[in-house]
Formats: sequence, structure tokens, C-alpha cells
Amino acid sequence: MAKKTVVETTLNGETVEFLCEPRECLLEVLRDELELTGSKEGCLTGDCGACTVIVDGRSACSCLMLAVEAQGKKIETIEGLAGPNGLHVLQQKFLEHAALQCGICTPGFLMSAKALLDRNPSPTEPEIRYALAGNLCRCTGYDKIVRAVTDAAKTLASGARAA
Amino acid sequence: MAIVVVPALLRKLTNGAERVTVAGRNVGQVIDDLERQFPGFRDQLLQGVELKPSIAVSIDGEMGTGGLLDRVKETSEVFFIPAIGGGR
Amino acid sequence: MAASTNGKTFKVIGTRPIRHDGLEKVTGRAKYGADYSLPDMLHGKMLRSPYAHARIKSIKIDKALALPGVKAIITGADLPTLPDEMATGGEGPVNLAHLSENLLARDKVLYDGHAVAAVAATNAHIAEEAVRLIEVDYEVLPPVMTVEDAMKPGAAILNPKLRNKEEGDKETNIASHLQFKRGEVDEGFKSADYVIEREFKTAMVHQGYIEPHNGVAIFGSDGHSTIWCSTQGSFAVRALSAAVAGVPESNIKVVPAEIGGGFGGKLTVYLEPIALFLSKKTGKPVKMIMSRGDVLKATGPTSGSTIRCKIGCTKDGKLVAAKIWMAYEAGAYPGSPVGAGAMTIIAPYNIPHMIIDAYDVLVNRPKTAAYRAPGATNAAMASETIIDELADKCGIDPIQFRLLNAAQEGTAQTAGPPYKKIGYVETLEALKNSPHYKSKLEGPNRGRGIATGFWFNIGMNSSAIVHLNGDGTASVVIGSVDVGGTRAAQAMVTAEVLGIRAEDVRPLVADTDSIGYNDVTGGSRTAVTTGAAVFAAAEDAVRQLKERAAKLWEKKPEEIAYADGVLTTAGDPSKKLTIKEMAKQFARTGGPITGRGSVNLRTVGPSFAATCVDVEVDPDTAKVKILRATCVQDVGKALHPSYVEGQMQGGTAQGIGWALNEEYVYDDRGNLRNFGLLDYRMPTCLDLPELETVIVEVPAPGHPIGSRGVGEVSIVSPPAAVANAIAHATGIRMVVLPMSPPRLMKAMHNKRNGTETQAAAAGR
Amino acid sequence: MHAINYENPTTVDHAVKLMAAHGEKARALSGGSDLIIQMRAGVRRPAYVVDLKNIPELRKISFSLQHGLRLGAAVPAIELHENADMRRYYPGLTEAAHLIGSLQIQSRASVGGNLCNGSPAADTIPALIAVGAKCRVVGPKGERIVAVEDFCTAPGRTVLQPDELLVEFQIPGPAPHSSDAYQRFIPRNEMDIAVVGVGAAITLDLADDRCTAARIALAAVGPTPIFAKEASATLIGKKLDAATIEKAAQAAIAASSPIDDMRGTAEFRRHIVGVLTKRVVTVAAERARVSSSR
Repeated sequence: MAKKTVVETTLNGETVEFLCEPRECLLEVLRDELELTGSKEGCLTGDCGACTVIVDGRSACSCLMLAVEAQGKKIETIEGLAGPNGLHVLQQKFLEHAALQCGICTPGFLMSAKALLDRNPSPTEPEIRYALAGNLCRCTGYDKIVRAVTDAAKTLASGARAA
Repeated sequence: MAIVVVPALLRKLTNGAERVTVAGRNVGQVIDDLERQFPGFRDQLLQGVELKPSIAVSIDGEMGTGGLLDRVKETSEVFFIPAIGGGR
Repeated sequence: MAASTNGKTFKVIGTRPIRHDGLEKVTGRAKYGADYSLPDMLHGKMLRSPYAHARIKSIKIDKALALPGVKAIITGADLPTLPDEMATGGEGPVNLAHLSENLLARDKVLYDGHAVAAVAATNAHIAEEAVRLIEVDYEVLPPVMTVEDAMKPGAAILNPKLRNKEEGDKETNIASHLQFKRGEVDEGFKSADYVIEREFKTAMVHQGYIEPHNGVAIFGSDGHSTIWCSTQGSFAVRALSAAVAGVPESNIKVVPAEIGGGFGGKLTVYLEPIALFLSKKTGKPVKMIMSRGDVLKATGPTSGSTIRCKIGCTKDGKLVAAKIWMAYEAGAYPGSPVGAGAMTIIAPYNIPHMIIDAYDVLVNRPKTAAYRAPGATNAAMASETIIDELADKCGIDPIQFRLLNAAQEGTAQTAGPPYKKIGYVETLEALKNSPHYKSKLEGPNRGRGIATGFWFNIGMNSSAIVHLNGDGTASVVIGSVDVGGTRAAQAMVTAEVLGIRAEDVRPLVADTDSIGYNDVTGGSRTAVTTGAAVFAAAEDAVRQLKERAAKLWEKKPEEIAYADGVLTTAGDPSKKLTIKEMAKQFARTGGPITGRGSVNLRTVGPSFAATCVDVEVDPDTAKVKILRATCVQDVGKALHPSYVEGQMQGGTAQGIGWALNEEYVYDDRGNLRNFGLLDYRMPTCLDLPELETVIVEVPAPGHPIGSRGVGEVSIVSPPAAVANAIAHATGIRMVVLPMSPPRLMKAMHNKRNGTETQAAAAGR
Repeated sequence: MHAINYENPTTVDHAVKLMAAHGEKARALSGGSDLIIQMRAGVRRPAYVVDLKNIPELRKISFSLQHGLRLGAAVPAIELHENADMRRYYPGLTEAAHLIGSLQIQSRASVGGNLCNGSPAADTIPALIAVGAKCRVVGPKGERIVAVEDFCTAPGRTVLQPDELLVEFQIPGPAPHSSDAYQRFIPRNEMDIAVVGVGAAITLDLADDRCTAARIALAAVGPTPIFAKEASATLIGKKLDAATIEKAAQAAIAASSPIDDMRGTAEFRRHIVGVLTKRVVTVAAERARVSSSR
């Protein structure tokens, strides 16, 4: 078996060092080594988006990235979404719009939605649906999720104007 | 006496009769009387001394929950139907 | 918009508070089964059959055992043999011998993916590598993949013990035959002016929950074991695991984790008892998580089916007779939902003459499990498209046609008993008045279709406890797993009865040692039945509040009134205590107050739903675009309307998936080709429009709140509605699910070439 | 997954040395959205995974009208769409890259990886063939240039030797009044593998409104991506009217050799090749018509 490697990365704003086998994917290390179980395993083939994290500002499937590839990267996970001043607007809107049922896909949707709004603060509905197309939800039919993201964008935009 | 509505495939036991009159103040007694009148019913409805898990009883439009102990009235209409599970 | 016919008025029920378990779920802190880890934990993986049908000649495990890190390997030989008889389990009747053989094959494997051995190792990668080193010698047998082939004389036999009692006790793949009969069907058809008869085929499809099956088990050396897992029924996991392991139920505690979707597929066990055996053998906790491929290959999908449906009506649109033959794929072991299919296929209608024959048929596919209104969606695809065609023939609006024949209170159900108060007519009227149905659909290659669906809903057993806190708030403890809002709904029921805010009630789903027995979260029973138990528990707490006030005020309990959280007594305005004030008096009036509620509900109110869909069909590629979709559903009384809408939207989305793309694709050797979410095509958010909902509220008789089941019926009508919309867009009546582009394209070609459409559409 | 060793070179030289040293036991990683899945499934079991994503040369997009485009093999698909020159001068190739899986996949998957994976259904390959892309391949014995249409040899197989690396794509600058387009058919609206994919590049002479150059390529209708030479030839020198485009569509159908599988029937695929060829040629021609004359 290959020796374990030390990887240094920035995780939710903090510098983090971890040991991993080269065959371990980022999702495994997040969940099993770092005990950040908010990122979920749904398929391990990049088809469901439940493991979505943000790597250097872009959404990515943590199941399709070797943990060793995280060296020197900036990683954001669901655990870092809420700040000291409370929930991120997206989280608040998901609650208000009842945009979750079982909740297993929710962290992935929130991270995809954040990656979208970080780059495009006022997306159209087609842009939102395209940006979320890599996240499967079997409970909701997506309707309330799309409404929640739309409302979150509006709120962020109005906040930005106010500021 | 109560009326039992016989499931289609069991009407071979009742010479094709769809509705038969039976005596009994609970489901167990009703099945005993069915067996007495039309031998073969017990095998179809019971597993050991209980109703087959795959069979439900409807008495006057209410699904039974007490198995063989559910009350049957003089005027009752009793149906034996397949039990339904659920998926959600 | 809620068209409520409910006399009762509520203060909390019907409002939309933030769900109590929401914060943990949007922050990633909620613990699902796979999120549990224990010190010194091992990881288990399964070896699965590459053959659809084969005899196991030998299994060699020495190489695998020799791999560093491997701690134990078990095969079917390690599991006790169980009686070949029915017991009551998770999703209803369960044959324990079949259950155990499905967990680990004994002499034969019966489908691609059938578990053959299980490995426990120090990490999941090593367990996977060890699985590759297990050598199994198979004698490959011919696979039987369709009900047609399985029912042919001379077909390969899956289970030699299975006998056909109707035909001289011969070996058979037909596990059971049901028949429902009313009137004289042949006479009935004589009075029909229009008769439509078609054969339908629907594909095997999966529940598609995003969370794979999982479980962590630790076998206690004192005989007491604990299982953490994502399940719809912690008590079912306890009962089934105990049965498979041959230990008393009380020796196992099941802790229900958060569950990432079930839709019926997590009512039974696949991993839990195996993890328990591996833990017993190694003395360490064992965690097992299925791969997505294993989920699709080896957990219960719902049946594919063949349905021959013949329905007749008079010129003026009165249904007179129905003759139906239906055969459902059971999978490798008996137990398809064909009975439910038979009892739902014409449930919305009052048809004087009918005969339905229903067959449960073994095929070399995974053992089917419950899936959202099991059996009803396949059935509605047949009956609801023919009803639509009859309405067209009569020149009657499809809603009007259904109103002409609508089942109502007193109408005999398929199995015989009469309906109590039901909301089918109200559902149809609400669809007729919906913005969608009133709108105009224009443009080429477009069509609108409607269809309706029925589901029974079930009652069964639930227990609940309500604790009143010293500060006048409460907590409610239930044993029904929360798949999509149960805690919020039950907190609201508690708050309603106690006259406090939903936010002042903390709901908790307890483990099997901490609450009385609860049947599974299935059959749309939880809001209704557990709701009734919670209602009773809260009322029990109120009764005790009145006793305490009576004690303080030296009155009789029946002289005390309780409303909106305030205790009063007639004729003495000075005597007034809020629940907050009373709570401070608990200690000196007899101690804390705990209310208990247990129910075994008899009849629960069945549900009807209707779907309206607009489609556009690309004439060049036969790709179907869903332009607009509306779901109308009678829910009796909506507890939390947002989550009721969510159920309606979710069922509609799944039904659209069935309609257009979802199907199990097996090759001629019986191997599943599309065992991943890339090629098992569930709708993405780009495949669906806004999903409109109309909640209808016709209170269920005999329920304290009037609620009917909500979770299932919305999936029943969408495939037929899409088929009807396609028919109006293209003139083609599709008789196959899914109506994928290659199939629809073929039918469109044949129509252009004037060749007969049905055969083309029917060809799989 | 089996145990692997991870190599992380930062120069082409070092990467080539590693590939040469490990030979058959090594596999290049330039995205992971195929390789990691294949290793999990046990389809590929390389002892060494050589990560190419930290080699600056493989991560560059450089474009000039006179020298054309040099596209690093490991550039993530998403970066094509984010690049204004790519969107303007190679809209077809850009939209093909933008169709690979979800945004999560596009942030990892590279065009080079898409080609080296050798799937007949890969979206970017017909688009690359259409724009006349050439591959610069480097090995221990030096480097060679391979046309994309000659790169794939069978499903999952390419001309790449175990010790060779695909470093970059070299794509000629767009001629005046030329453009490209790519479309695929999938049953859903995202996340599927192409049932059929068609790419086309068209150059027009606006003076007499004729097509002066055309390249059409097909995906998922044969064991490898297909350069439909005859179909392309039917357009050259012609006015692109319905009849001419129909001829090209028929020629494209003739060039295809699809099979029945879980994603579609051969009959359906042949039909769709015709439909998409017409659509793609029309779109590319329209783009060429409005594209700058420089």
C-alpha cells in the first residue's frame, strides 16, 4: 500500500493539514478524517451533486477529486456557509421556502447555489436551473429550491444596493 | 345473521355464491361457520390460529385491526380482501 | 389556494412555520446513517452475483481472508435457515426465508447483483479489494426476464418450491393470482357503444432516493445489540434483523438516523442484519454503505408490468364494463404490488360490471419493494389513457367524463366495501377551476392531458408521548421516522391541542427502546396515524392540566375549561391560569405532566389526485418537453401546507420521470446495463417546469383533524396525463412506459407511414 | 479502489520521464471525471497516477488571429466558456466543452482528458475535428503532431503510447466568414451522454454566398468519433440551401455505423444524425455569415 501523504489546504478559511492515502478522494477525507460529514455521498460518479464543494471559487464534486489534489487549494464546504452572524441568506431562504424534504441533497444544492451567486449575483431562472442541473433531488421536484435561490439572489441584491 | 361477501376465487367453495349468511359474533366464529358450511375456507384464510398476514378483513366498511377477535354484528357485511402495505 | 370544506377551525394547523429540524439540515449538521462512526469500526462490503440466474457450486474465501486488514467474511451458510412462511414485517407481509436468502444467497443466485458474501475489513478500500479475491464457481442457468417468458409453459423455474395450486400443483413462476369480480362483464360490454382495448407495458423503475442504504451495527457481548441506520421503519428493522439473526426483538435497539429519502424503498433490510453478523464475528462495530450500483441492482425497485385493459362506455359517456388482466414482475421472490394495482386501476369510477385478474410473477430481477402508491401508477397508465380515449370518442371533456362516472360515498370499491366520504368529485372540480386548466394552450406540436389517481392510505399502529416543560413549552416524542416534515407536522398537532405556538414544541424521533411500537413511515400513514396518536397524547396532557387546576381551585376536573393555553372555570373569573403559570405548579400538584397516546387506526381516508400536463413534442427528435404541470390533491386537511405542496410536487416530478425516461435496461444475459445515475435518468431541474399545486380539503371521517394521507397519490396520474398530452399533440396513443424518444419516434414514423401505431408503440 | 501512487510533475519533461518510467502501469490524470470513476469500478487499475494539472504549459489558452489557438490539454472545460476569444472564434468547440456533465464536472474535466479517454460519445471530439484541431504529443523520443480525427482507434483506445503525453491542441485561426457549431441529442436536458453528437465548421464566400470549406464530425454513432468527409465535401462549393444541406445529412447518415444500446437504438441514432447535421450546419453557416471579415 502506498504511503500516506501530508496535504495542506485552506478549508473554510482555515489552514488545515491532513494525512491521506493517494487513493482517497476529497469527500472521504472531509467525512472520515476531518469529520465534516455535511458533504454527502450519493453516487461516487459525479452524477448526483450531493458531495458538491467549492474549490478555488468553482463548484466541484468532492467524490471526483483525489484528496492529494487539494494541496494548496481553497476549499469551501457546507460547514463554512453560515458565518458568526448567522445563516447565509441561501440557508435562510431554503428554510423559509421549505426547499428541502429529506435534506440529503441540501448541502450540495446550497454549495452549487453559492458558487452561482458568487459569480452571478442576479441570475435568471434558466441560469439557476442550469447551475443546479448537476444536483439531483428526488423529493421536491426542484420547484421550491428554485424559488428559494431566486429569493436569496433578490435579497442579496437589495442588501448590496442598500450597502 | 351476518353476510360474508366471498372473494371471487373462493366462490368455488360456495358453488359460485357471492354472498353467504354466517353465524358468529367475531371474525374467528364467522370463519368457523364458513368452514362448517363450505369446507376449505379455513386453509384459505388462516395461517395456524391467526389470519394470514396477506389478508385483511373489512366489517361494515371499517378495516379490521383485531384479527379474529373483531366484533361482527347480526347485520354486518364482512369482506375478506388482500392486505395493502405502503410505500412513501 | 385551499378549497377547504372543513368545518373545524385551527390556529396552528394549516400555517407554515419553519421546520424544527431545518437548521441542522441546512448547516450540514444533521446526522444521516452514513455519518455515524464508532471507535475501532470496521467497514463491510458485499460480493454480488454477476449472473441473473445461476447455481452456486462453491465459494472460496481463503485468498480474500489472507489480505492484510480483512477481519471476517460471511456467506449464506453463516445465516440460519428460516421458515418458508409469511410474517408481518416492514412493508406488510414478509416471507422470512425469502428475506434471508435475499440478504445472502444460499444455493442459487436469482438476479444480477444478488449478494453472495460479505467482507469486514479495516477500511472500505481493503474490503472492496478483498471482495475481488473471493472465488465463486457458478453453474449459469437461463435467465427469465419478463412476465411473458416467466408465464410460458416450460419456462426456467426460479423457485422449485413454488407450486401452482390452480393447475394441478405444477412448478410455476406465478407466485399468486388474485381476482376481483362484479356483475356480468360480458353482458356489460353488450350495452357499450364504444369499447377500447389495449395492452400496456410499463418498465421496472427505482425509487431513486439520493442516499444509498447504510447501517452501523454493534453486537453486544451481553447479547444486546444496537443498529444505527437510515430507514423508514426502525421497528421493522428491529423485527426483521432479529428474525434473520434468530434473536429476540428486545435484544436489538435500532436508532433511526436522518433518512435521505425512501419512497417505500427503505421499509425492509438489506445491510443491517449482515453488519450485525459481521460485528458478532469480529467483536467490533461494522459500518456498511451501498454503492449506487448496488442500490440500483440489488434493492427493491417497483415492478415492470403488462396490463391488458378493456373498458366500455355508452355514447353519453357512462362506463358500463371493464375487463382487466395484469401481470407484475415480483422480482426474484414473491411480492409485487399487483394486488394494489388491481384494487386501484378503476377505483375512481363507478363501473357496474367488471372482472380483474392479477398475477404476481417471479423473474430474474431484484425483489421488488414498495414504491410510492405501489402498483397504482402502472395501473393508472392503462386505465386513465383508455378513459381519456373514451372521452374523446364521446366528444366529452375529460374532466366532465370522469365526473359522470365518479366514485362517491357509498360506491362499492373494487374489493367490495363501500367508500365513506371521499373527495374525488371535489378534486375534479378543483382541476376544472384551476388556472392551468382554464388557460389556453396554443402552438404546433403541443397537447394537454389530464389523468387522475387513487391511493388507499393505511392506518396501523403509532405511539406518541407529550412532555410538558416547566416553562409552559412541550416536547413531543414519536417513533415514526421523519422522511420529509413529520417532526414539524407533529409539533404543530401538539401545539394546536395545547394552544401554544408550534415553535414552543420540540419534536423528537426516538429509538426503539425509547418509545412504544410504531409501524413504518409508509402508506401515507404518518401524518394521519401518528398525528392521531400525538393528538391523543396532547389531549391526555390537557386532561391532566385540568385535574391539576381542579386540585388548586378545589373544583371537579369537568368544571375546568382549557382553551388557547389558558385554564379557566365557569362562573369564577378570578380563577385563571395560563399553561406557563400552571407549569410552575406541577411539582406541588403531583409532579411533571406526561401525556400518552397510542392508536391502531382502522379505516383512514383514501386520497385522490389529478394531474394536468402541457407538452410540446419535437417532431424531428420525438423529445417531449413538459411546458406546464399542475397537481390537484385531496389531503383531507393539510397540516403544514408547504410540505403538503412539496409532497405533491415530488410525486409529480417522479411520475414525469416514469413517463419520459426512467427504466431498468437489462441485456439478454439478464445484466442490468444502466446501474448508475448517468443512465438511470431521473429528472434534473432543467427537465421540469414550475410545478403548480392545488390543495383540496375534504375532511376524512373519523380523524380528529380530518387529515388523509398525503405522500403517495400524487405519483399515480402523471404518466397517464403525459401520455394523454402526447396523444393530443401527435395523435399517437402510447402504451409503453417510458415514452422515451426512440419509442415515440418509432411510433411517429409508423404513423407517417400509415402503419398501425399500437404495435410499434408497444414494442419494448 | 486499489492502492495507487500519485505523481505530481510541474514540467512536461518530468511528466514524460515519469510516464516513460512507469509505462503501462501509469495513467495520466488531467481532470479525473473519467479516470477516478474507472479506477473505482476496477476498469482501469494503474499503479501510478500522473497528475498533469499542475504543469503550467498544459493549463494555458493562447489565441491570436494570425497564429490561431493553442489549447493546453489539461485546461478545465469551464475555462473555455469563460474565455471571450473562445466564445467568439470557436463557439462550437466552446459549447461542446460546456456540455460535458454539470458545472461541477466542467470545473475538473479537461478537453485533453475528454479526447484521451477515447469515448466515441465524447462531446468535444467532433467539435475539435470540425475546427481542424491537431494534437501535439510529446514522448521520450521527441514530439509528434496527430490530427484529432486520427487520434482514437477504438472505444477507450487512442494512438497515444504508454510513455506519451498529449500536451496541447493546435487549432488554425478562423478564416474570414467562418464559424463552427456543436449539438448533441440527449433524452434529458443535461447530465446525459450524447446519444448522437454532431459538430460542423463552415467557411463562406459571401460574394457569391457559397461554402468554401466545411468539416462535419459525428459522435456516438461508431466505435470512434467519425470525420464525415463525404458529408463535408457535399457542401463545398455549394450554396447552402435546404437541398444541399439535406444531401450532407444523408451523407452523414451513410458515414455513421451506430448500434443499439441503453442510450438509443441504431435506427433512432441514424435518424438523429440527419436531424442534427442539418441543424448544426445551419447554425454554423449563420454564425459564419455574421462573423467578422477582419
